[in-house]
Amino acid sequence: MQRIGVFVCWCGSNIAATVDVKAVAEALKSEPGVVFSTDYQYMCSQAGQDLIKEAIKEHKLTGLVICSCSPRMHENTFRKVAADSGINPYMVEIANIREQCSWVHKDKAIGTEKAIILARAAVAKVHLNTPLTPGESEVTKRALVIGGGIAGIQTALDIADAGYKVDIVETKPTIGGKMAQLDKTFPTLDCAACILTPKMVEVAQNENVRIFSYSEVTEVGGFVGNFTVKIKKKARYVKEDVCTGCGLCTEKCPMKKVPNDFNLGMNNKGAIYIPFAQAVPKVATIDPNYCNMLKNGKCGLCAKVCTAGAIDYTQKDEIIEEKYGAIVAATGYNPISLDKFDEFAYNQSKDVITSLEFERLTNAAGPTNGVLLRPSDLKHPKTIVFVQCVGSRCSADASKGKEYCSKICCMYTAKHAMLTRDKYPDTDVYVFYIDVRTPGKNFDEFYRRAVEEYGVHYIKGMVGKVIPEGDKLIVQGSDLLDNKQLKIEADLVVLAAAIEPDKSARNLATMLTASMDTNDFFTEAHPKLRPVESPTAGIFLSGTCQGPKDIPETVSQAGAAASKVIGLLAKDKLKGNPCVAHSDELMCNGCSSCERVCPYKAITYVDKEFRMPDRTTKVRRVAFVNEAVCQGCGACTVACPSGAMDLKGFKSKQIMAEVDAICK
Amino acid sequence: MKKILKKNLQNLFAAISKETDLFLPVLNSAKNAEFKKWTEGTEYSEELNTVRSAKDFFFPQTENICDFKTSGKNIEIIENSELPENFAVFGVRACDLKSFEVLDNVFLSEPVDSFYKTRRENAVIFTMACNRPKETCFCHTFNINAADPKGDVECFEDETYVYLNPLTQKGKDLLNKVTSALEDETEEPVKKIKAEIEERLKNLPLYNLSAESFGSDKTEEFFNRKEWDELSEACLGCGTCTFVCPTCQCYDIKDFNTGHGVKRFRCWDSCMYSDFTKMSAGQPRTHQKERFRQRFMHKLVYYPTNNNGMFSCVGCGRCLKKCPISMNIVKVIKKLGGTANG
Amino acid sequence: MQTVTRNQLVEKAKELLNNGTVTRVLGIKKGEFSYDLTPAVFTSAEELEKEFEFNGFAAANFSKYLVKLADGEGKILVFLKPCDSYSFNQLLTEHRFNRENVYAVGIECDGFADYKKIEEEFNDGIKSVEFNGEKIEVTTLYDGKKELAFADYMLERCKNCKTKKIAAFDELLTENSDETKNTRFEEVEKLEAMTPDERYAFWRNELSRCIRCNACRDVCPACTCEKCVFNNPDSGVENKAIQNSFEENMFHIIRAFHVAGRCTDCGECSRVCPQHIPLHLLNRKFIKDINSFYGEYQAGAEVGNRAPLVNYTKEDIEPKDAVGRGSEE
Amino acid sequence: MDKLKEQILRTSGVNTLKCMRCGKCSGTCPSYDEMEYHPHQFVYMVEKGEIEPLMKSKSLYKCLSCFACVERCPRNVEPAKIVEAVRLMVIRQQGENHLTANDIPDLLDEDMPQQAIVSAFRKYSK
Amino acid sequence: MQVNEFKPKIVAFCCNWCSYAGADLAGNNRLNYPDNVKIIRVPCSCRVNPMFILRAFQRGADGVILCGCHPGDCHYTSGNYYTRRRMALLFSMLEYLGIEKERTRVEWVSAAEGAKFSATMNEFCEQVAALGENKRLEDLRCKQ
Repeated sequence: MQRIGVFVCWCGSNIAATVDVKAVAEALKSEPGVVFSTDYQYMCSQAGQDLIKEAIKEHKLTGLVICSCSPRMHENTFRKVAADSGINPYMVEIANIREQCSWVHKDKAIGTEKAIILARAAVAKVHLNTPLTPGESEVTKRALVIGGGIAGIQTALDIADAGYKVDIVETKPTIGGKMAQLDKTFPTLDCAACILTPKMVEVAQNENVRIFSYSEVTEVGGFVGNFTVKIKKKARYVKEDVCTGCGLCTEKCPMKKVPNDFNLGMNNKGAIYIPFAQAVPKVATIDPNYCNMLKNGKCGLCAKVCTAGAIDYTQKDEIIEEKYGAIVAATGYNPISLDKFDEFAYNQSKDVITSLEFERLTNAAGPTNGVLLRPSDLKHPKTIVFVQCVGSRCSADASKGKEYCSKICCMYTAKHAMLTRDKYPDTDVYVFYIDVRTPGKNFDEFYRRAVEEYGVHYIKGMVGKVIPEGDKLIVQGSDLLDNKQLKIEADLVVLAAAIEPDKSARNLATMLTASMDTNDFFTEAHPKLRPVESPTAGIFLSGTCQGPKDIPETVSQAGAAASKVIGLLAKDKLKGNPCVAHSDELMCNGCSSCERVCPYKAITYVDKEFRMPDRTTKVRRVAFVNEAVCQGCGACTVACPSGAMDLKGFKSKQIMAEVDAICK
Repeated sequence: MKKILKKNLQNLFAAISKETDLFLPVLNSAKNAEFKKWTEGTEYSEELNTVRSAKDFFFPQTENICDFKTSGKNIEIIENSELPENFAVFGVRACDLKSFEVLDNVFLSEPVDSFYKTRRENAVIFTMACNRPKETCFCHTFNINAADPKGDVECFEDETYVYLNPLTQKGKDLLNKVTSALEDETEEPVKKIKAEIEERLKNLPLYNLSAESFGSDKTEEFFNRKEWDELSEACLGCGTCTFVCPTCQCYDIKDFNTGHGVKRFRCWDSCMYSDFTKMSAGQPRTHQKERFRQRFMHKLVYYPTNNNGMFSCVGCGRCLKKCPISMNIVKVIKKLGGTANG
Repeated sequence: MQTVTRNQLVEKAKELLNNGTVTRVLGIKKGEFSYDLTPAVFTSAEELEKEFEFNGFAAANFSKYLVKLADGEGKILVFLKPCDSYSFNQLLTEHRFNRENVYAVGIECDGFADYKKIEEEFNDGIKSVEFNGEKIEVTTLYDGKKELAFADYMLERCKNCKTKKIAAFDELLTENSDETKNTRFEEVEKLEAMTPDERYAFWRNELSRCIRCNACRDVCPACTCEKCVFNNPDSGVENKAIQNSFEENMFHIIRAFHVAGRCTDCGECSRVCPQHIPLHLLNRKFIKDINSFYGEYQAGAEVGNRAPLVNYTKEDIEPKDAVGRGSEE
Repeated sequence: MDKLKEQILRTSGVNTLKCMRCGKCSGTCPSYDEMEYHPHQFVYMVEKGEIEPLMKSKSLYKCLSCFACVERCPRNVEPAKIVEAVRLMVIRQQGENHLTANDIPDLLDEDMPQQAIVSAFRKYSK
Repeated sequence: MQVNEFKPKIVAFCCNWCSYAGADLAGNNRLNYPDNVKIIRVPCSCRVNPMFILRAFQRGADGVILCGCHPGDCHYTSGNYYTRRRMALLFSMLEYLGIEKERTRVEWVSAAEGAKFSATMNEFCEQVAALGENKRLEDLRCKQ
């Protein structure tokens, strides 16, 4: 039997004006188990807290009921009081007689009566309370960033700067991501390489950062503070630590017909290649699908020319296992496939290109060395049509494209149009738009400049179809403001294709047990208040894997994710919430219902040997709750048909006792 | 011997009801018979077995023992005062009547169960001979004669009449109060009915079933028989057999917290349940086989051992119809009792 | 009348015993009468020959026994009727037995007879029941022979048979069929069409007969809990007997809720209820609601399916729109 | 007025509110120049309830029902079904058949497949 | 008005993160609702077992309302989605058994919706009061 003390707070007149606090204290004295009951003006004040402490000592209390304001206000205060006096903090219950009683009722008799009932319910619950101790777990002081684009790089740098070890895993042979492929960046038009490559170098040289390029995450286990991750380092057939990045091999490679994916296939490279001049790590990689040596053992030229002796045709994939305290997903985006948009003739004409391809065409390091030439005949295009919202903002039942706005297209299209007019003033540039969306610092000004200063023709309407005719492209579209159908003879058509999360994200989300929305963007723990955290503890989100973003947004989110990671790694131990689910193994059926509803994948199943009532032993499949992962929602407790699963601090019996007391 | 035209039975029921509460078998919406209190228009059912036996009248499924009323830190004890005054039950079959005897041995021996005793004393039992015994009937195995049902008032029926023969003082007293509804009759028609019934009983498929090999002090002979494994293997551990059985008498005493006190009640328990007689150290019978064996050993060996050889089965056949897996005492008797069993 | 014959099953069982595929056979043993059949385990050809029975009353669902029996030595042979096969899959989904230890032979089903209905037909003892094609020949004790049409005396669940498709098997003894019927919700619809008062009266009448014998629970292949909440003094709802209408309602609501989304509608609960309470009408209400709220779902159709109550979509119906929807349709 | 709109929405099964005014339907329409009201206008005017001008317009018979607008609409609005619905509403009125049997001989032309005439007759008449 | 004399007992299960906070906000803003509404705090609406709801009726409640975060806003991401399914089915079943559907309700109340909390409670109380005492799911043993 508990020895319960009841403490009724006046909260000045906040409670006392509508609740007869003395009557409440008096009434509670006759409740079974209550050995002390009193009232005081401000229970949360130092004097009030001392009063509680003294009563605990004097009456040897084992449980406390505080009738006061909302537990959301002072539950922690009173728990601390209990802990200071040697009572487990979870032996405290609050009866909310302010927000949910005195403040909503006017009649004192009514308020008093309700306060007594609320206090009784709290007493009934305390009777069944048991001391709870939060579980503790160690934190591995190392973070993993998955994805080496600008988001991943920035996150890694910020974490590393705070003094924590961090690893980047990038599937491509180099870090840099999409930003490395861009020419200029809006709205300031700095060159992407000029601002990105120093960061790439910085991250490579930071002693706290390790970069696993040409690598993939294959397995993730564990939980917040204690993840175990397997990383597959794919064989690049070049010793990373030996290669000097001189590039001689890439020049000598006789196989010249490998589509250069860095330039989106618009030109070719060798079977051994370095993606671009500022690649990090700057080492060569052999593409096993094209290398003659690897395919049929003939050639070996690169090994011969390599003075450093870095070529190793026998290299195998390597699995690295590492422990991490936190994981950041920064898997980025890709333009969608345009296969379903035949009307734009993307697959029919080389001169219909995506905006990302346009970036490469205007980039000095691109296939045309920065001279704008159209892919089919390498002539200067004289008329260029840009089409916005290709595959964005489609309704779900249109069954092609994405429902969301890709967010960055309006701005980069304005940038492309403006730069084209700047460099090639004799070019006519048309932009078909549905809406021009330019929220952002200096964004609309930028767009207006494209129109006003550079004479880009913005047409409100959409292109219906593109018809290749000779060396021209007939762009048929509507001009809604003029109520006309236009037919523009263009030399080049640039499609602002929608962007979508990288395909690897889906698989990764499963491994991380992080949730995704229907578009395969990672979901946040809270859309407003926890936008860089995944609902799964210890998993953080950086960049476009969470939703379409431009570079400044990506960088700021990357920093935010890093600060969350730092906050986690700064802790030596993680204290859990002790109000977690607990399964009574003897009653557990092993049916997996709880596992299925757990939003945190905190429940796993183990085969365990049990001594049965008939003295035999039996191996049974039973649920095991990882208390470090469980957040205590209680979904499992209702899913469990046998009632084996219960929630500490909110046990079924406790809640029913409250129900009983309230309904009495 | 009295008689009444069947079509006038309602008059008799009305007359009895004036004197005392009257219960009789009535068909419910599921076309099963159950004992119900007679009120105007309640039709008597000739159905042989009610789903629940007539033991309910003396040993109901739940029964309040006492209340503990709490207010603040005080507790007040309130005795149960719900026991029925006088009442009459019409249409009890011979087997069920015999079951009262089985229960009496338990509840009326020291320490006497006062609730049971009061109920027994307050009841007048009208039995009814079984004109059309069913294939599941094996009362004969336990020397019960469905043609001679006994009770306070013994009744017989033919196409047109119900004949009533009071046997005890209670029975005579009650019949005397309702004579206006009845006519006098000789023994003759009843003799004819009895002879017919006896002939019918002989032709029942289980007529020759014998429990002779069981009985007092046979524990060692039967307890370790390997057939128990096979007999019990399909048992689901539900309580159907025990709840429809007229002789099962086990109960549990439980407390129900009402929020302002405790209601202490007893309710039927079943030896088939895994938590039957559970104690702090666990259950004595941990396996369904042991629980299954307990039930039949009790009916056929333990009870006779303690009660001068009387079996605690009356052959009513309810368990034969109701067991979800159709395991029953007849199968047990046949399996363990050897080939001589019918 | 079953197309599958006893002899076919016995032959198949003997074959699988002899070639070592299985060590035990889960089947049905003869009783005193044609209808009192008891599930049993057979281990030899002799036993099978002597005691194995399969007739129009052999309705028991075998799947639940596997929870207990699939632990033994060697594989056990189970004959799965369509109904049993769904329970079989559902139990596998819930990891209740080891599939490796079971050899399942699918058998087609033509429905089973309801002894209670046959018995109701005569105020008489029944000496024997013979199944003969579409006919049932009943020999009564006092009134001689009667002939009944099998179709009129089927179990409710067979009359409204949801499907004849066998969802799980290692081997099929007979053809698998895709035949389905959609009449099983008619009774539920009738109830939904009533006024709340009528429904309340209906259920009071039905549930007040309950004697809490637990037969429905203990026969139910979805009720395989290590410890039922109603037996667990710590659950807060434990009780051994029903004391009043509340407890009648509570037991059946909680039981139906616990099996909601997991119930395959095998109909065993109603078949074994000694008081003939139409318990399937509770389970079917849940099934009907689940189908109409969340899309057609048949528990046990496939192993590993996510039951509707441990699943959700963001667009699910709101409770206020769901309640009473059945009666408005 | 509202009744007309309601009827059109019902017969066409189109939700005009889904339109985001991109104009792709009109951008893609092969009969654009023949039409007084263009596909996007059909959607917008029905949305606004301006049905009568549409009913009077010859545009109804200029639509080829090629369904390019339906195919390419990113919002799955299906403008051609709106055109169809307005046309149906017109020809279902007494005496409003756009093509009568008497008109057919004049239309006969060696180059025109007879099927086209039959289908036009079906489409433009009750 | 005899009917208005009846004060139904209402149990409100509120999730800690949204609805309980919403109730607090109603208090902060002094938005009245009947005193016969008593709140039980649960971490998430998905903690509420149908057994608790039946228990409340057994113990004398005349109405039970369950409040949680709006779908999509669950603190635990998906708890209230499960609640929604469970309660849709449970309440539908209660209705099927002839128990007045007006006695049960699920309402999504965010931490910002103090006004909605108060309005909902007022309306629910009125609705239950109109039905009168809970007779169909009562347990007479628990009544004084």
